[in-house]
Amino acid sequence: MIDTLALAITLPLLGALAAVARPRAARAIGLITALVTTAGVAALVIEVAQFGLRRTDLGGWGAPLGIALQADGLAAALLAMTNLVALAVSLYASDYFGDGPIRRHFWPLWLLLWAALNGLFLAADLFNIYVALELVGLAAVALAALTGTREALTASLRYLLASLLGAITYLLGVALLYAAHGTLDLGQLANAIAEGPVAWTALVLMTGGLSIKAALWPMHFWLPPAHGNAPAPVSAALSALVVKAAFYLVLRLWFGLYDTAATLAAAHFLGFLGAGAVLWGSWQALRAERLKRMAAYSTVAQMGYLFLFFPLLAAAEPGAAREDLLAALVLFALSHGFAKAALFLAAGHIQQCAGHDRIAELSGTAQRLPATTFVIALASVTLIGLPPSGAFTAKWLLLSGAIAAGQWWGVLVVLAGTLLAAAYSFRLLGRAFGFEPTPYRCITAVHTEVPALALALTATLGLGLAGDALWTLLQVGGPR
Amino acid sequence: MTGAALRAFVTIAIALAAGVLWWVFSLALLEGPGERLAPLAAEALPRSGVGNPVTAVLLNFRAYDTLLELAVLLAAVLGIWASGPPDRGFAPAEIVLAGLVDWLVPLLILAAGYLLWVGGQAPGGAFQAGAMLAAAGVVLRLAGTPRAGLPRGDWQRVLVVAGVAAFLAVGLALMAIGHGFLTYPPGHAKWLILTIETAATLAIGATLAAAYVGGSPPDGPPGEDRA
Amino acid sequence: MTLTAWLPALIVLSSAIPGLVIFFLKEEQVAARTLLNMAGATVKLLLVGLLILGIQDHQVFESRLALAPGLELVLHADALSVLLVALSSGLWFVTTIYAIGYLEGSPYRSRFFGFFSLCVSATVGIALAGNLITFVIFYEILTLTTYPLVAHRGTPQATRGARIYLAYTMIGGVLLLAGAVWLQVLAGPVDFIERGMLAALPVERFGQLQAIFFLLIAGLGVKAALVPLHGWLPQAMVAPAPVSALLHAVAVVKAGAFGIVRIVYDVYGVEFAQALGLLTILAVLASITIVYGSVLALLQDGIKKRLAYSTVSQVSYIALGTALFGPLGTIGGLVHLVHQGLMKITLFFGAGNYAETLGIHKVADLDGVGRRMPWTTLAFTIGALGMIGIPPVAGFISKWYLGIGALKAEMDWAILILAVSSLLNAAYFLPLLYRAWFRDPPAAWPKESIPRGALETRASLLVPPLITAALALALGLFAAAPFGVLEWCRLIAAREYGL
Amino acid sequence: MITALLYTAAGLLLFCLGLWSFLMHRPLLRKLIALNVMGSGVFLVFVALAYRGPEGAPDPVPHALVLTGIVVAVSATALALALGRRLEEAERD
Repeated sequence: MIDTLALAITLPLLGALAAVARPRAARAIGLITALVTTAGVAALVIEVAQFGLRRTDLGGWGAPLGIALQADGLAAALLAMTNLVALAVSLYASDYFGDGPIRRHFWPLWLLLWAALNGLFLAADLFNIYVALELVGLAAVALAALTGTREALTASLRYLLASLLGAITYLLGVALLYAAHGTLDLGQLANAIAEGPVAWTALVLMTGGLSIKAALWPMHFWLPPAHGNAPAPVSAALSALVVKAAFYLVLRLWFGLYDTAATLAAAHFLGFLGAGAVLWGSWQALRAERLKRMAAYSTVAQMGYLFLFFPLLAAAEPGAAREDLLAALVLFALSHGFAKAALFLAAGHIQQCAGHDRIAELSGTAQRLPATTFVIALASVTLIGLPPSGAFTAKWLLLSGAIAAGQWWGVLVVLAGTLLAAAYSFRLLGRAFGFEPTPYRCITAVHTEVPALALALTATLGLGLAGDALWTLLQVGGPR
Repeated sequence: MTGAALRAFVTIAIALAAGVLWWVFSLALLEGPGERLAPLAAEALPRSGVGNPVTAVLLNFRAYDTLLELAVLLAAVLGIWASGPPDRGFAPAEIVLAGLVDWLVPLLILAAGYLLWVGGQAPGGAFQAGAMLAAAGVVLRLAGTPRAGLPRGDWQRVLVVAGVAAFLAVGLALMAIGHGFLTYPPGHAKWLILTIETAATLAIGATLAAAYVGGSPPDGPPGEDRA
Repeated sequence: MTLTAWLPALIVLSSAIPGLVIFFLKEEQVAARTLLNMAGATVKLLLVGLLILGIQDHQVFESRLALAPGLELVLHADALSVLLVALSSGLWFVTTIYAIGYLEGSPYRSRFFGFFSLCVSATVGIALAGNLITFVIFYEILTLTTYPLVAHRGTPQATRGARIYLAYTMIGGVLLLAGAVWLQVLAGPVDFIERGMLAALPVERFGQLQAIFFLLIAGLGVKAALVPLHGWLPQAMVAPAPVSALLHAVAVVKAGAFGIVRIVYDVYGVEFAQALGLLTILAVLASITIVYGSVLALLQDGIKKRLAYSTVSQVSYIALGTALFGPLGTIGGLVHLVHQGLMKITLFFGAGNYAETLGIHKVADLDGVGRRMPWTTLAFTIGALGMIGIPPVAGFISKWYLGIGALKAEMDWAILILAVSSLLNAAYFLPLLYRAWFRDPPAAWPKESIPRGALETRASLLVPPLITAALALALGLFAAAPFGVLEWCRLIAAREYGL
Repeated sequence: MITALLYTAAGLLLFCLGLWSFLMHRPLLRKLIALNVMGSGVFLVFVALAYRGPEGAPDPVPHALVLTGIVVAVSATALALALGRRLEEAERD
C-alpha cells in the first residue's frame, strides 16, 4: 500500500537526510529528490482529482488520539503549485549555487523546507500544524541567512523573531481550543466550535499569529529585508511559497474550521488590512531602489489582495457565488506563486550578470538578457493582473464580488493597486530597451533560463487559459 | 504618540488582554469537556507497546509530531552549521576539573542510557536521555575538548540525521509491507519504538552538542572543500 | 463543423504562433524570419477569405474557451468583426512587406517582428471578440504588445514616448475593466448581440448604465485618441514608421474606435443609447476632437507629427458616425473605419519613404520631392486628397454619408463640424502637396541613404503604398460595387437598426 | 479545578509578560528571552490543562505536546543565538 500523502512529506525528508550525510553529492541528491517528490505529489493530486478527498490516519489510531493527513481540492491545488515551483527553484538552484560552498548548506535545508510545506498543506491537526510551521520557519530563516552578509543576518534574525512570535501566539490559540473541546483534529473541531468568546479569542490568537507569518500589513516589516537579501532561489521560495503556506492556514481556519462563527466585522477588519497592504506595499515597491526589494514589497501588496477577499467571502451566502470567490482567491494565490518565483529567479540572473540589482542602473536588459527580460515582463503581467494571466481572471471576479457587495472602497483599492503595480513593474521594463551602457558580465546559457520561463508562462498563460480546471478540483471537499 | 504614551498604551492593552485571556480560559476550563483525550489515551495504552502514557503519545499516537520535531532540531543545527566555522573553544582544563570530567562524562552517559530505557514505563525517554548526552558534550567542551566529544565530519553528520532516519526507515518499511506509515503491527510496537528512541537519543544528544559547539563540523579527509 | 469552431481561433493564432517562433530566431536568420512573417500573413488572409465566404453562406463561426464559470473567452465572427478582421489582415500583409524593407539591416529585428505579429493577433482578437471580457482581454494584450514596438529604438525619446503611451493606456485599461466588470455584475455575461441587450434591464438601473457607459468610453477613448485622452499619440510617433502605420491605421486607434462601435451598437443598442441620451454626448466629444486635432495638425512642422494629429481628428469621424442616430450616419462611421485605415497607412508609408530614402522629416524639406520620388508622392497625394474628402478617393464616401447622416439625425451642427474639419484638412495637407510637386528640389537632400536606382527607393518600400493608395482610390471609384465595403456596412447598419 | 485555573493564570501571566518584554525591548537577545518566557507560559497552560485532580492520572497528550514544544523552542533559540553571534562578528569587522 503506497500512501501518497505520507510520501509527499517523507520523500523530500529522505532527500534532506541524504544531503546532510553526503554533502559532496548534495546537488545530485537534491535534483533527484526534487524530481521524485514532484512525481509523488503529482500522483497525489491526480488521486484527489479522480477519487476525491484523501485522508490517512498515521499510526492507525485515527483522530482525535492520532494524527491524520488530509488532501482536499484546496490542499491539492496548493500542493501542485508548491511542488512545481519548488521543482523549478531546484533546477535553477543547481546552476545558481553550482559546486560553490553554499550548496552543501542549501540543499538539506531546502529539502527540509519543502517537506515541511507539503506537511503543512496536508495537516489536519492543529498542533501538528504548529510543529510543521516551526519547521518551515526555521528552515526558511536558515536559508535566508545563507549569504552571510550583515544585512542578511540582521534580516534573518528579525524574521526568526517575528516568526517565533507568530508561532507561539498561534499555539496559545491551540491550547484554548484544546481546553474547550478536547481535540486537535480540524474536522472534529469544525463540528464542535460554537460561537462565543472562547471560539472568538482562539480565532484571534491563531489568526494574529499566522498573519505575522503571512506578512499581513502592518505586520509585514520583517519580509522585505529577509526576502530582499536572501539568495535568489531562496527569495523565490520564501515569497512564492512560505508566506502562502501561512495564508493557506488562515484560509483553512476562517472558512474550514470556523465558517459560521467568523463574522463580517472581523472579516472587514482583515479586508482593511489587506487594502493597506495593497496600497502601502505597492507604494514601497515603486520607491524601492533594488529589484529584489521591489519584488519583496510587491509580495506584501499581493498578500493584501488575498485578504481583500475575506469580507466578500464572509458576506457571501454559501453557494456558487461564494465558491467562485474562493476559487478566484486560490487562483490569485497560485498565479502569484508562479509569477513571483519567476520574478525572483530572473532577478537572480540579472544580479549575477550585472553584479548588482539597482534598478536605476539596469538599462538595456532586453538587448543583453532577452529571455530574462521576457520572464520579468510575463511575471509583471501577472503581478499587475493583466490578461491573459490567472491573476486577471481572479481580479475580475474580485472586482465583481466587490461591486456586487457594494464595497466600492475595495474596487478603488484594486484599481489603484493595479496602476501602482504597472508603475513599479515598468520602472525596470521601461529601461529594458535603453542603450545606456550597463556592463553585463555574462551571457547566460539557455537551459538556465528555462525554469523561470516555465514558471512565468504557467502564471501568465497556463492559469489564465486553463483556470477553469481549478474550479473542478476545488469541488473536492473544499472548506465550506 | 510619544514614546511614553506608547509604552503606557501597550502596557494597558496587554494587561487588558491578560484579563480577557484568563476569563476566556476559565470559561473553557469550566464549561469544557473535562476529560479531553485522557480516557482515550488510557484505553489505548495497552496496545501502544509502552507503559508510559507520555511516551505512548510521543512515539506512537502522535509519532508523526515527534518525527517533525526531530526535523526541526535538524533544521536548527543545519542553520547553525551554515553560519560558519565554530569558535576555538576553551583552554584545556586543569587537573582537578579534568579529573572530575573523567568521572562525570561516563556517569552522564550511563544516566542517559537509564533514562532511555525507563522511558518505556515511567517518566523519561529519548529527549531526556539525549539532553543528558548533550550535557556530557557540553562538559567536555568546557573542559577544553573543542569538538565536545563529537566524531569528525561524516560520522557527525550521520549521527545528526539518525533520529529522523530511523523514524522514516521504520515508517516507510511498515508502509511498504502494508501497515500504513508509522502504523506499528501489534506485538512489535515495543521494539520498534525502542529502536527509534535509541536512534533519536543519539541524534538529539549529538545535535544539541553540535549546536553548542556552534559551527560547521570539520570535514573528514583533506582536500574536501571547506565551506 | 469543426472548422466553424476553430476558424476564429486559427485566425488569431495564424499570426500569434509565427510571432512566438520569431522571438527565438537569431538576428541573422533573415530568410527564416521573412518566410515566417509572410507565411503567417498569407495564411491569415486565406483564412479570412474562408471566413467571409462562410459568413455569406450564413455559417456561424465561434470558438469558445471557459476561463472560469461564467467567464468565457468567445471568438465570434459577425458582419462587424469581418470588417476589422479583413482590414487588419490585409493591411498587416502590406505592412509586413514594408517593415521588412524598412528595417533592413537594423538591430533586434526578431524582437520587433515577434511583437509585430502578436500585435496583429491582438487586433484580430479584438475584432473577433464575441463578448465584453474577450474584448477587454485582447484590448489589454494589444497594449502590452505595442509597448515594445514603441520603445523599440531604445533612445531616450523612444523610452519616454513608450512610457507616456503606457501610462495613458494603462489608466484607460483600468477604467475599461471597471466598467466591464460593473456591467457584467448588473447584466450578467455581456455578449455582443446585434441591437444590444441592456434595454431589457429595469429602469432603476439606467443611471448606473449611464455611468458605466462613460467608464467604457473613457477606457476606449484613450486608444481612440478622443480629446483630452489623446496625449500619448503624438508622443508615440518616435516609433519606426511601420509601427506608426500600424498604430494609427490598423491596430491601436482602430481598437478604440471599434470598441466604441461595439459598445454603442452591440452592448447598449443604438436605440437604447439614444434613449439614454448618450449619443449626443458622444457626438459632442467626437466633434471637439475632430476640430481640435485638425487645428493642432496645422501647427506641426514635422510630417509625422502632422499626420499624428490628423489621426486624432480622423478617427473621431468613426465615433461621430456612431453617435449620429440613423443608418446613414452609421454607414458613414463604419466605412470610415476602413477608409481611414487605407488612407492613413498610405500617408505613413509615404512619410516613412521620405525619411528612410532622403532623410526628410520636416514639412519644409518636402520641396520638390515629387520629382525625386514621383510614385511615393503620387500615393501620398491620393491619401491626402482622400483625407480632405475630395472625390473620387474613398474619404469622400465617408464624409458624404456622415453629412447626410447628420441631417437625418437632426444634428445639423455636425455638418458644420465636417465642413470646418475638411477645410482644416485641406489647409494642412495641401501645402505639403504643393511643396512636393511644385517647388524646386534643393541642391542636396538632408540625408540621402538609398541612392536612386531603377526605382526611386527599395521595392519593398515602394510597393505597399502604391497598393494601399490604389485600394483607397478603388473603394471610392467603385463604392457601389456588389460585395464592396459600402454594401457590407449597409448590411451591418440595417441589422443594427432592425431594418 | 482551582489548581488548574491557578496554573493557567500563571501561564497566561508569563505569556503576557513575555509579550510585553518582546514589544518593549529593542535588543535582540532580550526579545529572544521574552519569546522563551512566552513559550514557557504557553507550556504551563498546557500542563495545567493536563491536570485531572489529585487522584486522576494526568492527560498525557498535553504533556507530550509540551515536550515537543520544548524541543522546538530549544531549536529555535539555538538558531537565533548562532545567528546573533554571527551578526555580532559581522558588525565587529
